[in-house]
Amino acid sequence: MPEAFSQTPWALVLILLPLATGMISFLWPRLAISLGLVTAAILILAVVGLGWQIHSLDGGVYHHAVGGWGAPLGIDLYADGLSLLMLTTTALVGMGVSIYSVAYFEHEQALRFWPIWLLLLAALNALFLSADIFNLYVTLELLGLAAVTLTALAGSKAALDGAMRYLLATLLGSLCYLLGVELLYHSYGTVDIATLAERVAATPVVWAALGLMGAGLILKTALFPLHFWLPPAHSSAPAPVSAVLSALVIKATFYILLRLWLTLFNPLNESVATLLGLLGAAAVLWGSLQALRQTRLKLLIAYSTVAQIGYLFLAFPLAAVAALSTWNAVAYLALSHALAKAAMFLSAGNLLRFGGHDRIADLDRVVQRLPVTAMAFALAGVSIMGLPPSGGFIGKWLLLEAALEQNRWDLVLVMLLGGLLAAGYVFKVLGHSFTEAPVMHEAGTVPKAMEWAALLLAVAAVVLGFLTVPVLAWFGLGDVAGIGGVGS
Amino acid sequence: MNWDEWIPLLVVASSLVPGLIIFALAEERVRLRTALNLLGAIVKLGLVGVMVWGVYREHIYETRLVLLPSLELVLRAGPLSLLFVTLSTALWLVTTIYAIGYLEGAPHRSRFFGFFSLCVTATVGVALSGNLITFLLFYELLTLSTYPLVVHRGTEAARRAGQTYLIYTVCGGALLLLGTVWLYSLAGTLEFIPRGFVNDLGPEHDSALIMIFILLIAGLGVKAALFPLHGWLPQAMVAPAPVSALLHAVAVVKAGAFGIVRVVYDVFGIGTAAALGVTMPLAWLAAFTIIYGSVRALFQDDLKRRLAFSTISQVAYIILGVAIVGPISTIGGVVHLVHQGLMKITLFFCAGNLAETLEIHKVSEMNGVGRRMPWTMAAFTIGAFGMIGAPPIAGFISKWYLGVGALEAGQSWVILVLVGSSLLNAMYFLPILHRAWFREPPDQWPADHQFGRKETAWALLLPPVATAVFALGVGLFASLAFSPLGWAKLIAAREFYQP
Amino acid sequence: MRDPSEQAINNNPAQPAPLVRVIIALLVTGLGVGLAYAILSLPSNAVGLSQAVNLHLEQSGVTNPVTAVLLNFRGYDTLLEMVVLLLALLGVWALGGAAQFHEHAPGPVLDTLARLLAPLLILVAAYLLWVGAHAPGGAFQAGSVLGAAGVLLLLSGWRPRIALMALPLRLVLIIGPMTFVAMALLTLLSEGQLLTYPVNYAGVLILVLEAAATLSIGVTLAALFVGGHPQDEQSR
Amino acid sequence: MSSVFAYALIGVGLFTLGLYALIVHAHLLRKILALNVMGSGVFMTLVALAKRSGDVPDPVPHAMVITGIVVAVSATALALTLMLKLSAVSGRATLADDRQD
Repeated sequence: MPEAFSQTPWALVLILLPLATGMISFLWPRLAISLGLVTAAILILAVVGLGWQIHSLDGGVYHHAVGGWGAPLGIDLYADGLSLLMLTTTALVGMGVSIYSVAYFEHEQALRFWPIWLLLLAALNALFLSADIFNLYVTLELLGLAAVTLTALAGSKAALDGAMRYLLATLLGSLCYLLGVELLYHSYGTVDIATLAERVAATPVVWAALGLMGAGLILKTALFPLHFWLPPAHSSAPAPVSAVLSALVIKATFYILLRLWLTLFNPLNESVATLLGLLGAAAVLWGSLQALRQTRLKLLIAYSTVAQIGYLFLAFPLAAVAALSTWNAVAYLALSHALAKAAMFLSAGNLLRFGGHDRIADLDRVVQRLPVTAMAFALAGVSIMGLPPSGGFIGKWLLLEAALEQNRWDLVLVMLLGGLLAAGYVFKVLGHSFTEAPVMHEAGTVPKAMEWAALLLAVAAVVLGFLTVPVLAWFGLGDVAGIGGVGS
Repeated sequence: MNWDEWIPLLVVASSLVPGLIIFALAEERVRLRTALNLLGAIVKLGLVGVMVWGVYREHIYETRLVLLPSLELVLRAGPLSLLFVTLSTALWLVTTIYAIGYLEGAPHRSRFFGFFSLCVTATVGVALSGNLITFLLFYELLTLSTYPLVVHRGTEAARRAGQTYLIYTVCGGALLLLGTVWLYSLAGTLEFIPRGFVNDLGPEHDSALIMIFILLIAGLGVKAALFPLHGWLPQAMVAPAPVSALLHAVAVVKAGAFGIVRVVYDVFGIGTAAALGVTMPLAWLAAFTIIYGSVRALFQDDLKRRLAFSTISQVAYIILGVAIVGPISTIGGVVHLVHQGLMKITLFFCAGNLAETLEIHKVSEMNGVGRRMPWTMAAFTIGAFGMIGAPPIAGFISKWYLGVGALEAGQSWVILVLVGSSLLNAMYFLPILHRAWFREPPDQWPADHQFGRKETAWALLLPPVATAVFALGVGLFASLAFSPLGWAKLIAAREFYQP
Repeated sequence: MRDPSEQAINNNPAQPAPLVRVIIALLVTGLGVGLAYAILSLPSNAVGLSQAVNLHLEQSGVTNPVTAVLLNFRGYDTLLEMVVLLLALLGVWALGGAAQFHEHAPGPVLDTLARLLAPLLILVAAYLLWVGAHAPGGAFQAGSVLGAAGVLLLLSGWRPRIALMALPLRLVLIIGPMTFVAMALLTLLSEGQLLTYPVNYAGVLILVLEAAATLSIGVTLAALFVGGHPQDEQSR
Repeated sequence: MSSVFAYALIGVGLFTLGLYALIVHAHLLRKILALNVMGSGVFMTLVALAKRSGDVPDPVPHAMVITGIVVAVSATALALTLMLKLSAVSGRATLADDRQD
């Protein structure tokens, strides 16, 4: 059995399985739900397998030349610690969301949801495994269309409007990215990241490419001030979709940005890092303040995402000196934010199903009427606030450490303020969930699966805080920071 | 396997596990819930007893779990930690009994007792922390687990109080976090050791160290209700009486004070702290808080608010004793950690009894209540006299050692503070006692719940009487080896005289 | 204190004020100039990957380099892109169809034209598919012509039978991407690598893939043209 | 050779024109068209520069463009349907103005 286990090309399973099941569940809708759950489960297994293979390989890098041609003529698949981090996040959140969706989507909507959801998973995995910037473009589009469609699935006016903004933003982002890709291709005759990494130099074309790709990806990642499309879209989508959008989809473009940064653009110039850090800081403060202002739960959570994205960008100016602790911090922040934010959106969905509204002010004693959901939201909140014990705390601690090592007091201040504001908006919700609402609503029933899926993810985000050493070893980001991302 | 490595963890788990189970229990499973609570408390007490005996024989109990590649989660039982652990464990048992009686038939008890247990877990964790990050971890856990208790009643007022409580404590937590990370990036370790771990940092770091000290003390001062960070405490009075007892005597305020003791002794080391010149300002701040709290207490008619301000002033004694650099004052401060707890919890229990039985909330309503509830008021009287510092009750011991210590350290001004505060204590406690015993009772109480021939329910009556007897006992038998005083002497000896 | 995004261009139904438009125009022009400069700084001749392609062309199974790249060297891109097309249709259907598709009674001209052109177009599509192996042409060109034929028929009022609407239609829609995935699995099992065709069979396999792709592309395009899900259409 | 760059620059021109239109026009149809214009610009530059490899143009960009076109078609189809649906629900073919609700 271990023999077979180690021989299975898990990386390809990660891509082909959801593709196939997605199409099959479109062909025979009756199979959709069971296929979805099975796929989600196997994906977790596949990630474990891939991780195991990566660790057993020397250099800790997985390669697969599609078509057997190899770069630059063909397309290479590639996986290292960073890819593994994102794949693991996808698998975990994917599992939680799948369980939740079984109960959430009813007949007609379920038929539409499952194929697209499975294809979206395939798109994410393909994206995290690609080592080819044009192939990345295709996966980006795949991801974008799937995400937009799922957003519009709610069918409400707000949802359609949000989806439209999202679509325009994501298409614009992709076009900018594609133009950058073609500039790189035409100056270096390859779209393979590793090959580019050897040839790239600070020429005007590369600068233009950096600008275009950077701008496009930042727009898709919704980094302040290009976040305008995110709150409407993430707040109006169906709960599980909001969870996926905030937890995974925007992380995907961040991953590409990070990957390109580590391999191609990092050597170019420090000032870019400073700029990214600046935007990140602005995002943290602005997003948190906006979240604090909101009266609708889902909008509050969406703005919190805008803020949390900012933390990830604080890493860029810090990585130059304290690479290891910074990238570990990013790993932890990304993973725990994904879990916690997904849990938050799912519990928001439960509250919406329960009270028929998401006005924070009249949550109406959900603490005792919907305890599991309230607990899920609270635990997720702990991680989002970065309070111990939680994954969020570890990430924040590592980032603070990196910032203090190089006396970046400005960033330290931003992180602390961000934490305080986060506490502000999380406890704004929790406080109101203890009190009675002025107007009573009769309560809808929330399926158990929905409540427990949310709690599962939230608990995972908290437990992460105790598993630092194994988790960091599993991702082995030390090497990533060391060898600048691509194992060459 | 070696039990010594597991006992500290078990002590923490002995309240954590019951707490988690209780969350899952249905509201009506009263018996099982009560059994779990008491079982946990008794097991914890037993384990603590074992550790007390061991540590007295210089035995080390230590649990280490890896938290970060370079940082460990350390639970260690030293003399100082045990003093606090013993206090909170014993008082948890008493408070649990009291809460069971107090919340008879009240809604959402599963939630209440669940967080109640988490709260004690956090406190014990704070007490046993072997390094600053472990301390930070449990300190924040304490914040999180007390919040639901403060807002437990779910009224708008409760929500507001909870909000205030959080604004203070979360900000405090942030300062503490900043100080901790900063210290870590300077010293490369956070391990608590007698006489501190920052001594060998060069003088070029002094300014940074002073900043860190301020950050840490500010962060802890919030929970210790040190002026001007005390604002949340009087507001938190909306919480049920057992919670107030918990906040004031067992957990929150104590955790803050204990933290300050830790920082001064085992992070900086009393010598380094004095050399940095940070102890004097701290002493002044403490002294001011003592007077300020007492003065504010004078003008409160609401009984619980008066007690709250009294707490603010009394806890500052602990900090004062630490900040006057000297072994004897240290003894006074440390021992007051226990004495204040015993006396203050007694007073809060009694206040709770008055509210529950006769729905008396104001001092002005207490005329002649001593005749209706003699046992309760007897306990109250002992507590009050203890607070004033009348011998032979516990409070006297603390104040005596503080005074002598101050003289020994050449800080005679402290005497004035002590005398002044004692006078003020008398001024806000004696009128209550006079009303209770010597005024005519009104022909009609605000309300009068009958409990057979008893003045009130057993579960409500026993705890205050017990704690009052304790408060008397630790005063009378202060000279015994295992008395809080004896223990405090042990601590001071290890802090000052060991090579 | 409002989020600037709420005033952001995208949200603003009215056109921005003239001044704003001028500023935007200037910024955009600046961007254009920058890009132009960057492009002009490129060397005036570069081989790119053309040599590499020519080098491996005979192993690719086809002689048309573009087809070779699309179906062999970068076949993986094409696989994913077939899925993109399918996803678009899933999206359109998930939206529950657009405002319904207006019927015009087809005039005699359109009617005859459709009758004449549709078979021709299908023939052309077949030719393009076949010729793609060694000359410009291939699955996408063929697919789009096929799609055009479908559109023409739909315009002239032709409707496939309801029975064909459910499973058969879905089957045709996914046959392209599905064949690709199947091919990927087969090659993985036989060659141990994704989409590595054995040299002797490469030509045939590519033709199979292209045929399937053409069918799916054509039908998908026609279906996209219709908008909503056919069954919704019929039920109206 | 210069004709290559002429075409490439026209592509850039289309890209920027499209960007401008995307920003200033409120009507969704115009926005979608603007995106298509941008796309054409990108594709044009891509193929134009491919001609630099001599008389036989570099086939890889052509393949990329075909892929790109298919993606563009799909995206446009989805966008148009979304627009129709939105205007059917909200009664206008522009994005809602947050300041009103």
